[in-house]
Amino acid sequence: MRLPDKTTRLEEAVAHIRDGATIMVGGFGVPGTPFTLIRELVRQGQTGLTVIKNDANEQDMGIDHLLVSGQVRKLISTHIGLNRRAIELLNAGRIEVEFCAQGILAERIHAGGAGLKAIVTDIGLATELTAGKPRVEIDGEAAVIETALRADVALVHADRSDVFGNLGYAAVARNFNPMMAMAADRVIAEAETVLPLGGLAPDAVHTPGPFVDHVVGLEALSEEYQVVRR
Amino acid sequence: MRLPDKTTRLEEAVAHIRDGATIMVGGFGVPGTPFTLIRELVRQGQTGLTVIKNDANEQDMGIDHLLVSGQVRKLISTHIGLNRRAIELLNAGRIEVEFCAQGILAERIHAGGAGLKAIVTDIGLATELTAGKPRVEIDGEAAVIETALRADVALVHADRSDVFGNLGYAAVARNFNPMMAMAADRVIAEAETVLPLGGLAPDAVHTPGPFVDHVVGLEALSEEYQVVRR
Amino acid sequence: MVARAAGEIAPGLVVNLGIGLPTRVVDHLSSDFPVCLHSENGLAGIGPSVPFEAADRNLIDAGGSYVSTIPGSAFFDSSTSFALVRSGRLDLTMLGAFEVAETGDLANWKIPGKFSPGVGGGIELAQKALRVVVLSTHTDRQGNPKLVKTCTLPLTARGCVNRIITDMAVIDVTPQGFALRELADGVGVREVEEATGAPLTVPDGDIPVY
Amino acid sequence: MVARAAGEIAPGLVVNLGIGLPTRVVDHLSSDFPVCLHSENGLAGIGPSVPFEAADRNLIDAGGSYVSTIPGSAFFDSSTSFALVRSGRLDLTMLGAFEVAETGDLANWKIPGKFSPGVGGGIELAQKALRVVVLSTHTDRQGNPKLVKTCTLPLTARGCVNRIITDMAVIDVTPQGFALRELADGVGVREVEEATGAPLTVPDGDIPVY
Repeated sequence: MRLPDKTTRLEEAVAHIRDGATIMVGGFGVPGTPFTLIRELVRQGQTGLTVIKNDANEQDMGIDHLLVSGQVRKLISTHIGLNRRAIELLNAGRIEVEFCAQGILAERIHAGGAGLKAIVTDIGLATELTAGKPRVEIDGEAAVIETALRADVALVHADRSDVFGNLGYAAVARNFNPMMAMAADRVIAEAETVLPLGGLAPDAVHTPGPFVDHVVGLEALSEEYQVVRR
Repeated sequence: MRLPDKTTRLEEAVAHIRDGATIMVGGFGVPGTPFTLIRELVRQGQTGLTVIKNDANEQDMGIDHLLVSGQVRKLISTHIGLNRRAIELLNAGRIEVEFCAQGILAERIHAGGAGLKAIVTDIGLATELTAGKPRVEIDGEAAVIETALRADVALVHADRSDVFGNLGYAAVARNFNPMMAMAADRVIAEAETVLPLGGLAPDAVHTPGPFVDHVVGLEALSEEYQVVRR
Repeated sequence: MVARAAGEIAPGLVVNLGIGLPTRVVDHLSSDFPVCLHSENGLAGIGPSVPFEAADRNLIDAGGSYVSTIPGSAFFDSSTSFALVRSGRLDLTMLGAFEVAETGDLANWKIPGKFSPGVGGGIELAQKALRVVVLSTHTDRQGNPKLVKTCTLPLTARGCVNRIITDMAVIDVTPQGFALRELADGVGVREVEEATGAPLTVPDGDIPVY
Repeated sequence: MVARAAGEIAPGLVVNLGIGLPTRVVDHLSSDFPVCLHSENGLAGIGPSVPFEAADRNLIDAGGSYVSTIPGSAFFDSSTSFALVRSGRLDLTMLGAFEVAETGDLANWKIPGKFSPGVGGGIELAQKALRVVVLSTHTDRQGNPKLVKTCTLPLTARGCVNRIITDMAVIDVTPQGFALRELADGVGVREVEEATGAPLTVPDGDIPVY
């Protein structure tokens, strides 16, 4: 038995995204955002996308490019406060934004990756974020049903990958990437280093290879990946 | 800032378990079963326990000792077929056994550790395992609500731990341990090696220290931990 | 029959081989064959079995056999392991059966009156693997057919079985019920029909033999 | 006020310091103080902040500041990070506020009419931390009280606030409503009462000053 090689060219991997697709994009701020995959998606120009991402990056970075190019119909996110342009587009009615509590977004994606239908939680019961969502009682206490989230394609950023798609993340660049890498019909991982089979110790793997469809090696890291001076 | 030391003597750690407690016990077969913590629990003799564990180990191993000693009132498990004595005790009505699909047990414990109320799944809809559980429709499809599981105390086995309780597991000894180590009010980890702070790389931690209350270093590994000749 | 079952494993798949007969399918794959074997206790990329003397106490498969890793293997927890099963990442599972109905219903975990020790991960494998192949004798020890119109035993999952490989034949579950695809060497169509408890669609012309 | 807030952190706790004022509380802890600081983007055991020149591009806190690790730090994903928050493992969080009601209701994420950029992890921190301390000016920029009988702004969580530390006083939320505990240096009881939009229980005798 030998594990297959999933290394794929950038253009080819991203070409699997269709107009109207729902895509998950890893990252929390800069760390873990797959800037190279996003740039290629901007270049290819698929439209009508629903994007699930923790935040909207900052202006001129990451998914802001997708917002500017008009490729995004809807954004499911937890906080877009660092991107003034995203706020303007939302206010102008040019994108729809659905907000979700951050950890509940993580668990809805986990549930999607785990093949569950939904989770039940009391988070946000006092807030408008749960308005209109179905309620249920668990042990006599009120709770809300939050449906699982899945995507057609997930774009994740890894520090390291072997050719089978076993992934390792660096520091807090992990964030939403592991859950997203389990919750999409097609998972595309960009990796700063691509290792041969056996290059990652089996107990040091953060995302197991069977969840990953394409490994795209990064030849250079653009300015977007670097330390941001504020 | 400095992280606190949670190393605890075996007797003292296990003494936190009360009569009537619900306890989770890690392990899938031999790997990952905290044999030393279980032996101490047998020695201390707390009774009326509800035990949540993937399997019932084998005769004269692991939680079989707790069954024989009559300390267990109820077992929540996925499969007890390798322990003939557990089957006899069940047939004799001396213990109650609640069966759960294996991955759903894992997710119910994950949900408990994640502070959720329940998960919603279509697993087991055709089986008696979901009989009597509340149904709900998600996107027009039938599903069952499986409540989250938490315990008073979780007993887990780690290959390595630092004194703060950051844990690392060996090979398939991981299994249910990471979920259980998040889903109990008090988590007791036995570890084959106890390292100083900094002994585990931050991105090689399988269970983060904030979830763990007590670290018990193992001085020697009993026969139960060894390779079983079948 | 086990060798025939190995033919179900196309290159590149993620496969879970159930306890018992299915486990032995791996012996019929070449060491260079590109496949990822999954074990529900937390391993993707199972390597060859290991004898007692060379075993790692922390490295068993879900059936309790000592196994090894191969380059690219990964360990993970039980939540992740079944996430893989339930979310459509398990291309194929091979399972045993007590009964398979012509609708694809599977019963393989409990016989009422006899004690059942629990289903383990069986429901999830049957219900969620993208393809379910049953590997079983054609009849039970009393000679009763295991392929039936309707299961009488408690179900594992509904409509989940795609193909049955037995000591007599390869039979697919189709919208029209059971369809004969191949015959074991030396077995005739009439024999298979008599050993099957539901109507069997038999193709025109030559039937491949394995 | 920030120094006083640091006094809330007992040895051995797991603590999340919200964005803004609360983040600065860490400057008032000694480098040897036993505490585990948590950042919701996936870090337990936050070390000192790091200047731009020495920053690791993959090591920020949830507010976007470059930070460091300490011996025993651990990285984890967002699911695990909020599992810690929601399951009772976060002993204390310090948050900002627009309004705190005498029932402990908190509003700190949205002002209707103004745009809100989303709540991030704020609901979960407020609703599930074992102890919630609000760190805030006593009144808003227009001089209106932030401590009120009933919140008029959209709630973050109900009945979650245990204590409020302001530039004027330390006030606890009790079953009887707001209770004055301490006064800032140079501030009188009458001043605090006038700046508070709900009844304030004032203790007999000397009131500690910070």
